[in-house]
Amino acid sequence: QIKNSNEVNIYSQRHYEVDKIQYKNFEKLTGIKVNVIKAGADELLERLINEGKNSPADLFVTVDAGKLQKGVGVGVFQKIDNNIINSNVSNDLKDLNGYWIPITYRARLLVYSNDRVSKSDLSTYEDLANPKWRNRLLVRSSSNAYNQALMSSLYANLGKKAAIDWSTNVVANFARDPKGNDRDQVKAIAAGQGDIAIVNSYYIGLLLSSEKQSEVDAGKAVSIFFPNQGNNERGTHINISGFAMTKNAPNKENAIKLLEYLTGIEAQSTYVNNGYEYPANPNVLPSKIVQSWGGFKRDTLDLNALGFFRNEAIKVFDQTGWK
Amino acid sequence: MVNSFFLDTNSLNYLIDNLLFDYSVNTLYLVLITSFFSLLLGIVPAWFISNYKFKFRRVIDLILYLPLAIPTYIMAFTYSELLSFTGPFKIKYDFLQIEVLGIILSFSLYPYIYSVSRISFSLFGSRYLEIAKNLGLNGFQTLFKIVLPLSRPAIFSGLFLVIMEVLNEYGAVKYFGVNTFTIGIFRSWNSMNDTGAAIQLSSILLFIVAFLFFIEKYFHQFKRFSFSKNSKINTLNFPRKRNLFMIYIVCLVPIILAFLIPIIFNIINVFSIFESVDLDRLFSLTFNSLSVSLTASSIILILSTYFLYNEKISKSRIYFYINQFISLGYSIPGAVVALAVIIYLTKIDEYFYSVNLIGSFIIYFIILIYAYIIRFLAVGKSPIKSSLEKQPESYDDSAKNLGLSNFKIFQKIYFPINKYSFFTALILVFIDIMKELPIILILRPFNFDTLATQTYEFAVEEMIPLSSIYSFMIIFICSILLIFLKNFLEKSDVFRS
Amino acid sequence: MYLEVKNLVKTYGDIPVIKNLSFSIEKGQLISFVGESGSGKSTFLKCLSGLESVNSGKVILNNKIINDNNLFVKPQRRKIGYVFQDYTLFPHLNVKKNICFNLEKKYFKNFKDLIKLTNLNHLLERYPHEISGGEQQRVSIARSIIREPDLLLLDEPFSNLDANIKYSIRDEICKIIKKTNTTTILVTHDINDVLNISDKILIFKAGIVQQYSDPEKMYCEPVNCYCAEVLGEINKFPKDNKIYYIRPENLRLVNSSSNSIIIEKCFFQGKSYKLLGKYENNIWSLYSKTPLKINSEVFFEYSDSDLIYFGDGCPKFFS
Amino acid sequence: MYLEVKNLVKTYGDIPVIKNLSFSIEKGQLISFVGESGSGKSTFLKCLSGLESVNSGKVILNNKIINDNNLFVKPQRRKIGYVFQDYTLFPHLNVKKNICFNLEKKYFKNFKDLIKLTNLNHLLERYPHEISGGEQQRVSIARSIIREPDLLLLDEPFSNLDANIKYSIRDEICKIIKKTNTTTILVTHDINDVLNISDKILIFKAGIVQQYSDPEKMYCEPVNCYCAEVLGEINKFPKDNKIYYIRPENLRLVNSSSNSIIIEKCFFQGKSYKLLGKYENNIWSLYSKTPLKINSEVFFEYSDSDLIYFGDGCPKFFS
Ligand SMILES: Nc1ncnc2c1ncn2[C@@H]1O[C@H](COP(=O)(O)OP(=O)(O)OP(=O)(O)O)[C@@H](O)[C@H]1O
Ligand SMILES: Nc1ncnc2c1ncn2[C@@H]1O[C@H](COP(=O)(O)OP(=O)(O)OP(=O)(O)O)[C@@H](O)[C@H]1O
Ligand SMILES: [Mg+2]
Ligand SMILES: [Mg+2]
Repeated sequence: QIKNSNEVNIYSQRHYEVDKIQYKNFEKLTGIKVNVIKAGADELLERLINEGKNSPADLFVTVDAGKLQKGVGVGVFQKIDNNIINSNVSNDLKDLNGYWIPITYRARLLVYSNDRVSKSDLSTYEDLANPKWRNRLLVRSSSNAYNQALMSSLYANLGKKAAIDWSTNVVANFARDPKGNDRDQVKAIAAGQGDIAIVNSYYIGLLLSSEKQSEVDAGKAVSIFFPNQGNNERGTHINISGFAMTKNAPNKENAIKLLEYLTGIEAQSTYVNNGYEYPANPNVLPSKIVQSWGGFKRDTLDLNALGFFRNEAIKVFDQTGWK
Repeated sequence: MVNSFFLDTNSLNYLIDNLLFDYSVNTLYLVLITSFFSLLLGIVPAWFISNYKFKFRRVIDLILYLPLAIPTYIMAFTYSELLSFTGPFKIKYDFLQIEVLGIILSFSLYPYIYSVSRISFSLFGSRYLEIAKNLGLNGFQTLFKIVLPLSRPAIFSGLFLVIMEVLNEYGAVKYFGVNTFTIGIFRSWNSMNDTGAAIQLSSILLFIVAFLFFIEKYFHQFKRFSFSKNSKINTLNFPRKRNLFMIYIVCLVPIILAFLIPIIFNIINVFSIFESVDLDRLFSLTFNSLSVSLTASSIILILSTYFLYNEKISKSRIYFYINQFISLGYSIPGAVVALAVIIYLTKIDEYFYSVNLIGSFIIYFIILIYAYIIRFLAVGKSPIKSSLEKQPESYDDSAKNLGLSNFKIFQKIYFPINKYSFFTALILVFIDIMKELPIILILRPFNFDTLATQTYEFAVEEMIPLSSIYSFMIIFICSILLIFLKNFLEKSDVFRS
Repeated sequence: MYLEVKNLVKTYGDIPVIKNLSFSIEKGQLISFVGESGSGKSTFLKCLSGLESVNSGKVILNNKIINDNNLFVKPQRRKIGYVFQDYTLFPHLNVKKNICFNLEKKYFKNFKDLIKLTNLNHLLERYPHEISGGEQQRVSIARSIIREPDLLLLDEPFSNLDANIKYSIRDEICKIIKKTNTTTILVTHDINDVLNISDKILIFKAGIVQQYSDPEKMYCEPVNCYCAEVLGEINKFPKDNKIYYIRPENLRLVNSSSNSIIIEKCFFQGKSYKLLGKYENNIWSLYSKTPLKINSEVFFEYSDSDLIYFGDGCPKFFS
Repeated sequence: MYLEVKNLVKTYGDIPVIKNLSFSIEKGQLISFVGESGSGKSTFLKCLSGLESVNSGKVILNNKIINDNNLFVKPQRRKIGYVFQDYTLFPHLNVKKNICFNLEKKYFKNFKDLIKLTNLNHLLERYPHEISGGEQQRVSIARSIIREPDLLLLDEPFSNLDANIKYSIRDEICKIIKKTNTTTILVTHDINDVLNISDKILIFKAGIVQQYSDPEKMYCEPVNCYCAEVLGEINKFPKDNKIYYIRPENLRLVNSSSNSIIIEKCFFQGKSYKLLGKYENNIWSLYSKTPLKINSEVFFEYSDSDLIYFGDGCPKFFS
């Protein structure tokens, strides 16, 4: 394997425009060229596994801690232990085992119709099982990784039986069969098909800043609610975007440099200003729109649990008929 | 791949116990709906275009191929947008999911049927139609009793492509929340981390398809048609006023629903983001797309021609079986093909990976093309096959008797006569690869983006407008190529419409 | 008048094929349509059946106009049986299904007899590419006769059949035609068929009808030398500064006479030997019971009543 | 021996078509291959040209084995001219290009003569679908003759041609064949052609050769009644408890004799009238110069030397 000191190779599940900007800035700063292949997390992991020690990849980045855990499980990553990086990111977002580095995170929260729901009706994820939401709840299909992560967190926090009961009742509350993406759930509220929905935080930002008036209207028709914020409650479910270093990374130093850069103040500001994610670096504030939603308490569950319990979560979905 | 097939996988048992039935029922239903509408949208216009002369016939003919260039997930997004509350009609009604999905899928898939039907209908000479008329069959009876039975193998091969596409469909199906077999495959792979189960599921799929395939062939082989010499041209008639109206309606329905609406939707989106388009990037993506598609589709054209021509002229059955076998690649989900290729190649030669970036670029480019060949040979074969089988055996008997080598027979007889189908095959494969997704995502070299990947990246982040310029570019390039080849063909084709 | 064709004109692009065709047929008659290869016989049949459009003219079948300048009855409605010259069969149907294709129930009763007549019994399950040329032709004949058409068009229906089966089919078809009183137009190159079975003969050349009358009249009193030649060999006989014609069978070979011919060729023809020789610069045919040596001289007699005279124009008329 | 076929066997699946075929041809001879429709004539020609594989047997052309159990010379290498029964032309080439298709330079010199012979001059630029059946057939003939093949196979080459052009082409082909000394196998149903131009006749039935000899011998001394029937009409003549056969032309009509026939039918045939009548339960044919009334009685004489006797088995041999 020829080591090429001027490069760093990334397998990326993230394909946002902001990433391009970050890598360009990094290149300007250090002269290290960033090469990227973008595809689904599982496909990339599979490619890593099969390429084995011949893999050209240095870093793997995904938007789901569960996938990082999966990679750790099959042994394709190595630990990262670097002071700068460690000091850059919030402690509660870090991997306890030191395999992966979070760079941003997003919350899976509730949105509700401004007209038909009052904020006081909302409280926790668990409360979504309440029959008062019958035919009012909107959510996308269980094939979606964000829903799977949410269910994993519930499973980890509450246990199997509670998860099944919850899912059963939630399915009973569905306003329609799951379909569409997160934006569509918000639009459906606007259309009056349902009253509350489970969505990712940054989609609201995207809707509100859309070029289309109709989408902005839809975004304005709903409000955001962070569940499980009460005193003895665990906080809102979050998930991270994070990097891991491959076991045989050919350009390890460059990779470390990149991670140092990406968790630093400058790059973290770039992330938040070009999207609606929350920064992993506690010293950086989210974007204006995101700030306007207010702060919230994060679920402090070990994010690896999102991977550990993924299988069980799927079974819960299937068993309870969440399509 | 093979090894993992024998792994004991818990989740497979789990899947079979809990979901397989649901998956199968959904899949079957979706396949039925899509097939029905694809046949309807493909055959009927092809029949009119092949038989009647009317204004705008050539333009309509051209446009009828183009919906193939619109990826199914774009089609799905477009229609769900149109039919949603935030769409122009502010529709509050929640449409049936699976039925609507089936129809929408048929919008992008019917060109497979249209293209083979066109070839088939314009190839068997007017003699059969004359006899049918003389024996008292009216237009519709002729269609059902003569034209369709004679085109059955051709249409079946188009239908095969449609069915395979539905079986492999992921984006649109997931978006519509319909749990099909492929969703099951990805679920067990992506979510349950069980590659073994995924492979077993797709093997089951493969076996079912292969089984259906061989059943059809088995019944079919007794009826291997041998067309009589079809030197009679199939003349175009002027339709009567009443029929003309119907013809326009029938041709315009797919054009409006499957092409105009999505393309207008697309163009509106393009305008809304036009200032932010990075033209340099657009051109480099276009160049990448073109280089992949042209390379792969040319190779596929050559290979499928080679195998089919050999089947045609050799009286042994070997090529027949080879051809059946290589078509099966189309029934394997693209992602599985891609991974299989990686596994296979890494096992063969580690040298592949021990080179620098440019080397690995070339190697991955080759791997990519290789995967495309495995997957899309069936698409290339379908039109060629339906054309070759219309040629009576007496052509190659005569040619052999006149001393032509097999290659020359191809060059001087079969190529000129079947030219139209070769170009159709090229177009179909080209378009398919232009918009292809899972394989290019996994197998592409570093920093290699194409129009399709860029479209997908925006689309998957629910930023359809931003993706529109790239999907528009795909359609645009396909149209240009289509117009170019069609003109070229029509100039040089003297003996057939 | 059962079938009446009036001033029919048909061109392919600029090429006139039928310049002006008018004739009529009584119900139940069998007409032979005779003409050179490429003279437009098949084209005419196609026009009759409605498969080719005519440029102008009128076709009346059974007192109903089926084609004129305003009206065009679709081929599907004409109920005209047509055996095509290339006897195309549907490749996806076996022999039986080809014959019974789109057949009304009431005609199934004819099936058995026709199969027997055309000797196709052992082939019913075969597909067209699995049977011989003559067998295909027979299937094609059976297919059009089984549905008892109002008008039957036969375009070289026997061209690929051996003599035995041909005679039996031909005679049988004649019987069927007479029994069912089916009007028939037969296109054939076999003069034997023409003379044997037709009620009337139509000789067609250069886009127009040359002669239309019954076989004996046609043979014995042809209107021009073309018609004379079509129905059998004829020798050109210059005499008294006029050009007469005489049929070879009217020349009697004798031991000596004032007329003699030097033999140039001698063919065995079964029933007799055919001699070719020169008589005043014209090649003549003659028949002889016995073979004769080449270059030997033969003498012949004739009776003046057998001489045919067309006027002076004819020999140049068609060359 | 120029062409030698030894023990050739050909089956389609289970159906035997050629059971055992052996014969040989001298260089330059023209052989007529005669048999019923569906008897396997075309199949045999296809086997010779290599387009169908044989089950077993040996074919030797010009002292070179071209087909036996071990060897199979590709059809492309055989240089055998073949006019197919369905005269297939290439649809994308015009007449001229069809004829000159894959033609070596040295044969272009034949082009003009052949075009004139086949009378295709005005059609050279037309495509196959724009010419008539007979014209297509002529193109097909020209295409195979132009390249001066080692062996010429003609499968019903004249079936769609009118008498005039047929005779001129036939005689011209004969001339060419004789001049170039081309060995030829002709499949035809026209007995006139067979008797006129062939050096030898091969009669084929039920998968085997029935008789193989020259025309006169075949006509006058057929080995069995099938062969006798093929070459011309023959009447069954029971006499002295034996069954004899006699050709109709050997029956002389006389004013009175001990042999008489009641006329049942009378056809005009140009040269003569053909009579059908009953003689001791057998339908007989006779020829007469004049027409005779139906149900009238005619008397005939014959000479014993014209009686043909095949032994007792024959009448039942083929029914
Ligand atoms: N589609 C066409 N375009 C132009 N010319 C044509 C077309 N079809 C036939 N012809 C010409 O019209 C003439 C008559 O053709 P037709 O088939 O009627 O002849 P035919 O009398 O049936 O001859 P044959 O006895 O050879 O079958 C021929 O000279 C032929 O070349
Ligand atoms: N592909 C085939 N499969 C099965 N049987 C066939 C096939 N081709 C021909 N036959 C049969 O073989 C026999 C001989 O066919 P062939 O074409 O050689 O006859 P032929 O002597 O040329 O007859 P014709 O004078 O009618 O053309 C026929 O009975 C036919 O039905
Ligand atoms: Mg004709
Ligand atoms: Mg034959």
